[in-house]
Amino acid sequence: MFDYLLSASIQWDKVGIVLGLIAGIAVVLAIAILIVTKVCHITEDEKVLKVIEHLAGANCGGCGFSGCEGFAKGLCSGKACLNDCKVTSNEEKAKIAEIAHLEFSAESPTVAVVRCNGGDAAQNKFDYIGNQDCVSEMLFHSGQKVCTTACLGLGSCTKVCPQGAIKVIDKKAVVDPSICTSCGNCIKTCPRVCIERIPATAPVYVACHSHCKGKEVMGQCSNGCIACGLCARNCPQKAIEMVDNLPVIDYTKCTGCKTCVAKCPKHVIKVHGEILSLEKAKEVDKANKKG
Amino acid sequence: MTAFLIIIVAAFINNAVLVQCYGICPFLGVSKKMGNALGMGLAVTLVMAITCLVTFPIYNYVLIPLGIEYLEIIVFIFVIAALVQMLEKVIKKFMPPLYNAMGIYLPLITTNCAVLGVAETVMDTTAMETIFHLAEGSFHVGHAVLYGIFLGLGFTLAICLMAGLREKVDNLEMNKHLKGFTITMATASFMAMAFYVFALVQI
Amino acid sequence: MTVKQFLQSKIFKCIIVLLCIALVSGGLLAILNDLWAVSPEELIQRGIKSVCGDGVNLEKVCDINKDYASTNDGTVQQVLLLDTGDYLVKAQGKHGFQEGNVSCYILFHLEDSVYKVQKVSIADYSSSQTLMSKITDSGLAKFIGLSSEATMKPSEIATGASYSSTAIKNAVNVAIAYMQTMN
Amino acid sequence: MTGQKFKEIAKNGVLVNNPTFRLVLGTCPTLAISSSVFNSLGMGLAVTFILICSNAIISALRKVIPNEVRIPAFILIIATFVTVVRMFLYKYVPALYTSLGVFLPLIVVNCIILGRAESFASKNPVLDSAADGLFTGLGFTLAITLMGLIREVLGAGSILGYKLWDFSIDFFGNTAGAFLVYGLMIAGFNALYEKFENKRKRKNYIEEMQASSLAIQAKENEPASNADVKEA
Repeated sequence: MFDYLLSASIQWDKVGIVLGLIAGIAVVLAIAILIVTKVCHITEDEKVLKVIEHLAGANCGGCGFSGCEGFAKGLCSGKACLNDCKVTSNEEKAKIAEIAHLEFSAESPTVAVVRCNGGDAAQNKFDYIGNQDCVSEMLFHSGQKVCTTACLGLGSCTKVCPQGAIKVIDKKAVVDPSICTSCGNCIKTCPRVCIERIPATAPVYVACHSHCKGKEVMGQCSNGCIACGLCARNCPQKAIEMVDNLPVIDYTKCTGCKTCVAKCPKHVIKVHGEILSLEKAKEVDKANKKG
Repeated sequence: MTAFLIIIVAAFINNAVLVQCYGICPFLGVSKKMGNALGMGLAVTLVMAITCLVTFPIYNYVLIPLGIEYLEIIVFIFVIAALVQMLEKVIKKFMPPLYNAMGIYLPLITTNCAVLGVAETVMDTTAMETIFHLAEGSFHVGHAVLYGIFLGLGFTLAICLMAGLREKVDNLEMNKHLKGFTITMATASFMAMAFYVFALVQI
Repeated sequence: MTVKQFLQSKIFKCIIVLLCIALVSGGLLAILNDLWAVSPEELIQRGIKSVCGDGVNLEKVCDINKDYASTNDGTVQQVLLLDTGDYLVKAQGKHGFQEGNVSCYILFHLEDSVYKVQKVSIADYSSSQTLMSKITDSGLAKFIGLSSEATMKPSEIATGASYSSTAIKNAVNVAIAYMQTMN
Repeated sequence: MTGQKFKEIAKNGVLVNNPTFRLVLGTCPTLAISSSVFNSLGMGLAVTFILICSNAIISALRKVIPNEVRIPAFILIIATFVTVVRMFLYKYVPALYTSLGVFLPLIVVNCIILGRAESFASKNPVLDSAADGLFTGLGFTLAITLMGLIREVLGAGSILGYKLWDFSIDFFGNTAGAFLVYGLMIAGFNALYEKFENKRKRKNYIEEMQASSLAIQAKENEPASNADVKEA
C-alpha cells in the first residue's frame, strides 16, 4: 500500500502547506478565544449550570418560563417548584432537589378527568347559537345550562390539548386516560372548572361536581348527583365520604370493588378508563340509560 | 450604482430564506414572537457581516494562491465557530441588554445554513461579477460585506414578516394536525410566492 | 499559572484535541485531493463525451483570439479541434434566470466551407437556474444547421423557461459569430 | 449489540423520530434540493454516508474530546467527511456534483448530522452509533426522495428526467411549492403516526388496568388476615 501512495502523483509539498496552514489557523483562533475569554470573564452561578444539566432540556415552556435556563434560575431563586416541569423524570428531579436544596416529593402520575355527566340531560335556560366555544358562551349569562357547574360541551378544552386526549361525546367532554399526559392545559382553559386531576390508576371517579341539594339537582339535570349518600354507606372500605352534598373518594383506601358504581341510582360514579374510544363511549351511555 | 444593485439583489431577489432556502430551521423555530425574531435576525446579520469580512479574503488571497481551494469548508467552519464564540463573550460582557435580546440565539447561528451559505456564494467572484455586471476581478471585500449585511437584513425581513403573520395564524381554528408546522409552512409558501415576483426583475 | 499547570490544564487539553483532529483531517484531505485530482484533460474529454459520445478524442486545444471571444451577451470559453475535423466550442450565455448563466457545448461541422451547428448540449449552469428541466433536446435541435445568427424567439426553444432559453441562444450566437471569423 | 437493540434503533431512525417529518431537522436541503428525484436520491445517499462515518468516528472519540470543545470538534469531523464526499462526487459523478451545487458544502451545517452526533453518537458505542447513522440517513433519504418524486411529477411532469406527460405546474418546481408540499407531508405523516401511537398506548393501558385489577382481586381474597393489621 505504501508504495502505491508514493507512486501516485501526490505533491508532498502541498500536503505540508495544508498542515502548516491548518495548524496556523487553529493556533491563531485558539489564542484569540483565550484572550477574549480572559477579557470578558464574568462569574456564572454554578448552581444554575448544574441544575440545567439534569433538566430534560426540551425548552418546551410548559413550566411557564421561557426555557430550561429560565426554569433553572427560577428554581434556584425559589420562584419555581419542581413539579411544574412535567417532562423531567422523577429520578432527575430527585437529583436536582439535593443540588438546589429544595423539598421534593415524587408524586404518582396523575390523569385529568371531566367531572360532569350532563350533556343533553342538563336542562338549558336558552338555546345558544353563537360561536361554538365554551369561553365565548360564558359571556351569555355564563352559559345556557341551568346547572352552574355543568360542562357546556363546545370543546374549548379539545382545542388546547396537545395530545388530543379529550373529546366531546354527546355534548360533554370525556378524557381518554391512556393518552393524557396531565399537562394541565384543559384544566386552565375550562371556564366551568369541570376538569380535575386524579391518580392514573384510580378505578372509579365521580362524574358530577354540583354542590346543590338533591331536590334542586333533580330540577336541573337528570344525571346529576342528588347527594343521597348510598355510595358512602355501602362502600366496604369506607373510602367514600359525603362532603357538601358530593361524594369524595379517598383513593388510598379504595380497592376498586365498584360496589358504589352499582349502588348509585343516578350512575354518577363511573368506572375510570372505560370510555376508551368514541364508539365505546356511546355504548356505555346507552347501557347507563337502560340500567 | 453597483452598491444599490447589491442591496436589491441580496435583500429581495436572492432572499436568503424565501428564494434560496437557507436558514429554515431558525426561520421556523424562532419566529413565534416578533421580539425573538428581530433579535435572531440582527444576530444573524451581525455574524454574516463579520463572516464575509473574514472568509472572503481568506479564500481569495490565501487559499487560491496556495492552490488548496478544497479546504474551504473546514477553514470557513472553523472561522465561523470561533467568531460566534468570541462574539457571544464580547456581547455578554460589554452589552448585557443586547445579550438578553439576541445573545441566546448566538450558539444557534453556528449551525445556521445561511451563514455558511453566504460565505460560499460570496467567495465565487466570477459568478458575483456576472450578476452585478462588474469588470473582471473587481469584486472586492467591500462588495462582499455589503452583500452579507443585506442578505442578513433580507433574512430579518422574512423572519419578522413571518413572526407578525404567525402571531395571528397560530390561534386560528383548524384541524389539530394542521396546527404548528403545517400552517407555518403554508404561510411561508405564500410569502415565497410574493418574493417570486422579485425574481422576474431584469437587472 | 506556571507552565506545568498550563500543560495539565483544561484549555491546553482542548487545544491539543482540536489541533490533532484538524491536522489529521487536513492531511487526509490533502492526500485524497491528489489521489482524486481531476486533470484538465479529463475535463475536456468529459465534455467531448457528453456531446458526441465516446470514441471521439481531442486533436488540439486551439487558443482563442481575445477580440472575437466575448460580446456583452456571452463569452467563448474553449475551442477544441476534434480528430474528426469538427470544432467543439464551449460558450457561456448571460442573462439567464435570476441573472444566472448557462454554458453549452456547440459542435460545428464544416459543410461547403461554412461551419454549421451540428449539435448543442448543456454543459453546466449556475445554481439559480431552477427551471432547467424544461429545456428539452427537441428545443435544442432547433439550432441545428444554422450558420448565421439565431433569430428565433426564446419561447420556441422551451415554453415557460424563456430566461434560460435566452441564455442558451446567447451562447450559441456568440459561438456562431466566433466560428464565422474562423473560416 | 443485540438484535433487539438493532431493531429498536432501526425503528427509531426511520419511523419514530424520522429526522425530516418527526423532528423537522435538516429542512434546508429538504426544501431546496427535492425538486427532482435524482438530486434527492444523491443528497440522501451523501448524507447517509456522512452520517455513518461521522457517527462512528465521533463515538470512537467521545471519551477523548473534552466537553467544552464538543461542538467545534464534531463540526470539524463532519466537515472532513463532507469534503471527502465532494471530491469523490467531483471525480466520479460530476452530474450530481453540479446539480447539488452549493448545497453539498451546506451538509456540514445540516442539523440532522450534528443533532445525531450530539444526542446519540456522543453517548453510545461505535456500532450502535453507526447503525443509528445508517437508519437516520435512510429515514432522511426516504423522506426527501418521496418529496422529490411528488415535486418532480407535479412540477416538471417527469421522473428522473424521463418525460411522463406535458402537463406541469411550475409552482411545485420552485420554493413556494416546496414549502407547501413539505408542510402537508408533515401533517400527513404525523396524523398516521398518531393513529398507530394511540392504538398502541390504548393496548398498553388496557393491559395495565387488567394487571392492576388482578392485583386488587389478589389483595381482596385474603383481607381477613391483614384487616386487623390495618386497624392497629
